[in-house]
Amino acid sequence: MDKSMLGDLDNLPEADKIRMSGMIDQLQIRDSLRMYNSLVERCFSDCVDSFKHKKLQKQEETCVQRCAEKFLKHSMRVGMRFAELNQGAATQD
Amino acid sequence: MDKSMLGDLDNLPEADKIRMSGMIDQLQIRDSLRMYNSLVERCFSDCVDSFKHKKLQKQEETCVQRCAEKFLKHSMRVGMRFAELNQGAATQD
Amino acid sequence: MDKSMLGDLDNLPEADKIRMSGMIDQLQIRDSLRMYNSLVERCFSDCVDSFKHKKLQKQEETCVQRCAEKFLKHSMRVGMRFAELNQGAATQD
Amino acid sequence: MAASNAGPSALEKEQIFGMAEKEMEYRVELFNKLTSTCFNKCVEKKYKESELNMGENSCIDRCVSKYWQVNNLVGQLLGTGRPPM
Amino acid sequence: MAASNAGPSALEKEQIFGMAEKEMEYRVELFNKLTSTCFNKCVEKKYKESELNMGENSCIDRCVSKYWQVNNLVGQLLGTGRPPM
Amino acid sequence: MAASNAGPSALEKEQIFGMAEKEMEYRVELFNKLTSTCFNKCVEKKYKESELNMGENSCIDRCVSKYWQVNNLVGQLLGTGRPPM
Repeated sequence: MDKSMLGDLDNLPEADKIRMSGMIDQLQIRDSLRMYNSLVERCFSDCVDSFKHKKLQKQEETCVQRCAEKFLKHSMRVGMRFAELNQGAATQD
Repeated sequence: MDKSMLGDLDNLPEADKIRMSGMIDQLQIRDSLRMYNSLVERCFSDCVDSFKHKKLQKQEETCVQRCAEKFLKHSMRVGMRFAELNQGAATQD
Repeated sequence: MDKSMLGDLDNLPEADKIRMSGMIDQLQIRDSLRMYNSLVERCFSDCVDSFKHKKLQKQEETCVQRCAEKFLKHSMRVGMRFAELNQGAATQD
Repeated sequence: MAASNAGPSALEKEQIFGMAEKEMEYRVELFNKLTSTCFNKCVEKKYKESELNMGENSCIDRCVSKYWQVNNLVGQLLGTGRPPM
Repeated sequence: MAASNAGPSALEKEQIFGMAEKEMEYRVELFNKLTSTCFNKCVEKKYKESELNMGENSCIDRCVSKYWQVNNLVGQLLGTGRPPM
Repeated sequence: MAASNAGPSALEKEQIFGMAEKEMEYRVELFNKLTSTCFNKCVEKKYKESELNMGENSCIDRCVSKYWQVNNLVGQLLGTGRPPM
């Protein structure tokens, strides 16, 4: 998620800006690690259904790769649309 | 969720009471925002299934409204029953 | 989840060790309470489907007990395998 | 974070507050899971009206009651004798 | 936690920062739920290729738009007039 | 929050602790998702007994192994070369 969408820091005093910025950084780290976990869970659930082998099979690997790529592209597209709507809402205020 | 169900502050020193009360406030804000997000997700998932249009259709809107109202009424009823059980458990101690 | 899997504190100065250790304790408390909630939700969802009575029926009770035991055994087994893989990954570094 | 002249030390106090916070989070989560689960089990999802009907209401009451019993039962099984409340 | 000579008190400041933090968490969660829900509604799960096709892309755009409208609609229903943003 | 005479500054220290906390949260969440997903994939839900049978046990072992491999694979795809551990 784009940092700018989390808040506008321009009008804050310097000390608060630093603190707020640190808070945003922490939220972003947490969010990206959670996103990583969700992506793994989703692609595993969608692609791996047989447990006859201990090793990931070739077609499972391909499926996971496509799933991850597709999800990331999806996520970027949603981010763009979401930012547009946010923009529109902000200018209405 | 009712604030009183989160804890009994009566026997605490004043400074701790203020701190605990602030903590409860923060938890409640977080909880109500999460509840809001869950409600939107639930009613969207249950009511919107066609993506031929960009705009929400009239019957989807009606569905979302009923879904949200129903969920809120449900949530209030659960809250009452939950409080009764909590009460019963507390008096048993 | 085993505490040792969360981090290696040996090389830290004493004050940091205490702080880090406290952080791990807090995370573990939160995790075990969440695990408890998930277990209850899972076993309730899998075992209770009839709402003709207010009281839990005998066969529902048995089902919940087996579900909880099975999940805990499962969780312990996963923990062992997970630790082995973590170990292997650590020695590769 | 102020020093306390008597009673628990600053560190102990942090732990007490931390524990209280986790317990409150636990209660909120219990309530939310219960609410969501009982909605799924009891409420008709076609949303033909915005009222809960009699059948739904009685299902909800029993669902909450049974969820509570399952919560206690699991608490007993885990050897604590009671759920973490 | 430093004292502030003018403006809001230390306690008020904590509340303001706490509120800002919750609001940011809310936005992140809204975005994540929206992303996950629209993926489930729009994207083919057999993963025959790694590109989103035209149908999926247009479904995603409309899904985001409708999710946004539902978010606003629920905000109105809850009497705040607008969603918590 | 105590001042440190040598080594990292107070601010840097906060960041290091914050990062360590997020990493631990990540590991806990990874473990919980893995546990839940493999339970869903491998364990029979009629609960006719409280023991895991041989088939379930072997399924669990392979499920954990494959989940781990998927975790590494996604880490590679995201260009970090390894998952965030």
